Amino acid sequence: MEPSLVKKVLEAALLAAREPMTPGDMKKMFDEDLSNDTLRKLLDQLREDWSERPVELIQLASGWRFRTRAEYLPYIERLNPERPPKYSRAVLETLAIIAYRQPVTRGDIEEIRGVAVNANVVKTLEERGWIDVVGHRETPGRPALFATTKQFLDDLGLRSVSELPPLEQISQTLELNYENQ
Amino acid sequence: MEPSLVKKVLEAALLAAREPMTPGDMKKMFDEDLSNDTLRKLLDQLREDWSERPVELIQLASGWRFRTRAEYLPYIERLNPERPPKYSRAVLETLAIIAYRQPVTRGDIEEIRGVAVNANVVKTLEERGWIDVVGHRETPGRPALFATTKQFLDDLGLRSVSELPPLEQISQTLELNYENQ
Amino acid sequence: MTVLADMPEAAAFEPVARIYGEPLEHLPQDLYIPPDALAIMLDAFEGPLDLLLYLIRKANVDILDIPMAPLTRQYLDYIESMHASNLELAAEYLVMAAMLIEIKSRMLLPRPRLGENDEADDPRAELVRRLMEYEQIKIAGQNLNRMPQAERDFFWVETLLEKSLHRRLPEVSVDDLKESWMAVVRQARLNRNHQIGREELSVREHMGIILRVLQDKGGFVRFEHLFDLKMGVPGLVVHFLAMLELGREKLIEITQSEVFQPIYVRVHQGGTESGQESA
Repeated sequence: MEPSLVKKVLEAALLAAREPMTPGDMKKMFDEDLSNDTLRKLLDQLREDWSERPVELIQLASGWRFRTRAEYLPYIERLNPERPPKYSRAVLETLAIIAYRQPVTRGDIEEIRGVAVNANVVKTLEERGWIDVVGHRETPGRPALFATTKQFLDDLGLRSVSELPPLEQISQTLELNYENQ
Repeated sequence: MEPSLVKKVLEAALLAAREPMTPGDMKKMFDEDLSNDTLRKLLDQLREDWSERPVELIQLASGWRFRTRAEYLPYIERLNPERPPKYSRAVLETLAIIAYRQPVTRGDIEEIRGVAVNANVVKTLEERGWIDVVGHRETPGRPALFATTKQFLDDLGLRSVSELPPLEQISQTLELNYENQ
Repeated sequence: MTVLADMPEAAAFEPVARIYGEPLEHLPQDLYIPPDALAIMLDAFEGPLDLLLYLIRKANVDILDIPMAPLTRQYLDYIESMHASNLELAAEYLVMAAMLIEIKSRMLLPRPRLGENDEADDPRAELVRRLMEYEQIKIAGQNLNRMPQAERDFFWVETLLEKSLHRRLPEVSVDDLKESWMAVVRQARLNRNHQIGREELSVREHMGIILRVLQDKGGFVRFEHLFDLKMGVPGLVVHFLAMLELGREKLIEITQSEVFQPIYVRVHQGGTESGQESA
């Protein structure tokens, strides 16, 4: 099969995909074996082909997918006045603790934040599909251990948790903090 | 706003749309008024831009949408394979008789199978492009003579009919089967 | 402005509170915050650690060297004022107050000497650790919020996949054909009314090829035009045999008017039906 046709098939499939596509999925579409190298090269070419267009191909935790570039959002969002929820600080901080310290129990989260965790905060994150229970800690009460999901990474355009922005060094005085900003 | 930017916004929105987009939807994205003429021109240009790509911009009853071109569906379908449809026994046997005994008339087939040949069976094979009429036998009624086509060979991965399993071998297998029974 | 850097974003943009009817646009920048203001601002804090962090950052002190006395005093003042304004006071704030007082009292006591090189434990160490960890997470949360998010900052591309555009056709393998043929033969054996003999397949195939060519050329072709040297010798022989077989089965006529004249092959014009194809 011509590489140019392979590339077109990949493009068609990626544009139509409802989920990110793994290299395994992509290979399934072809009779002949596609080496990881070849596949990677074609995907890089595709990404290049699309570099000037309003849509970009990105690699995520669970595979590859096309998404609209950020600069077009202001137009597209006018179509759907219903804005996605803005998360409260409580939700964002809880998410940050789970993302950076996972797996953690609700008790761990309360310990770091110094306040009780509202059940709605956890529910909000679970319903968004960004966190789930990955086990239980073997301590009294067997508290649930929370971790972030692949969807969380996908929705933030990340391939892995290690791509999260590194935790900032906390400056010891305000001046330092100011200079860093 | 530059027409080229308007076009890019349209492209991004159409690619991300879950539903066909109406001209009304499209206009909503822009502050300035977009005339129907301009919009139509931009959409035609977009369609043209995509004419060589594996996805096409189409106008449906309810609006515009990008759609995967039909020729890429066979590849994409392998991702979620459904059970392949099957030919009935009558179709397969008729095909086998035509393949092994070509050229044959419908009468020949009926004689060999011992049952009448349904017109749909022949139609199915003709529509598939696997058999066609190569002449007529000069007997009363001038019955059509059927033979297999080149496409039949291609679809079965054969170079010539002589690559079909030889009848002799089949007979032997049959004998063996009988003996074993 | 630096003071505000640590304030919750919402507090920085909207009037923080109204004090005696006057809108408070920004958090006060001196060390002292009117308790009324703080009480109302409390909603802007995510708990006692957040409040403490704010107080420390606002006082512009080294977080590793927290002046416990003023910090505790100020914290307790606020708790007192909140209490007085009859606000629901979260237990966490009281726990933190207790912790602050404990640290402060331990700092008043002489510290036990552990050894020449060991530094004595600073009673504030645990508080500092928690404050720094909390601040880190607080910033991380803000950073997460700034990252592009699906449906908020971008959309996934999803073009229409119209499966009905592609009708899947049954696949047939050579084995299927063989099976079917065997079924036919078995049936024929049972019926005993048909003889299935050995067939030379390639001859049969070439019979079809010749008929097809004749059909395309209007039923009349010169003998040599039916042969393609590319077939190779075995192919040519089979082709010739196929032609003879077609003649034998009266499907074609092979004619030559005279010796050395061109030989013509034509579709058999049976006498059965009168010339319906006389074009």
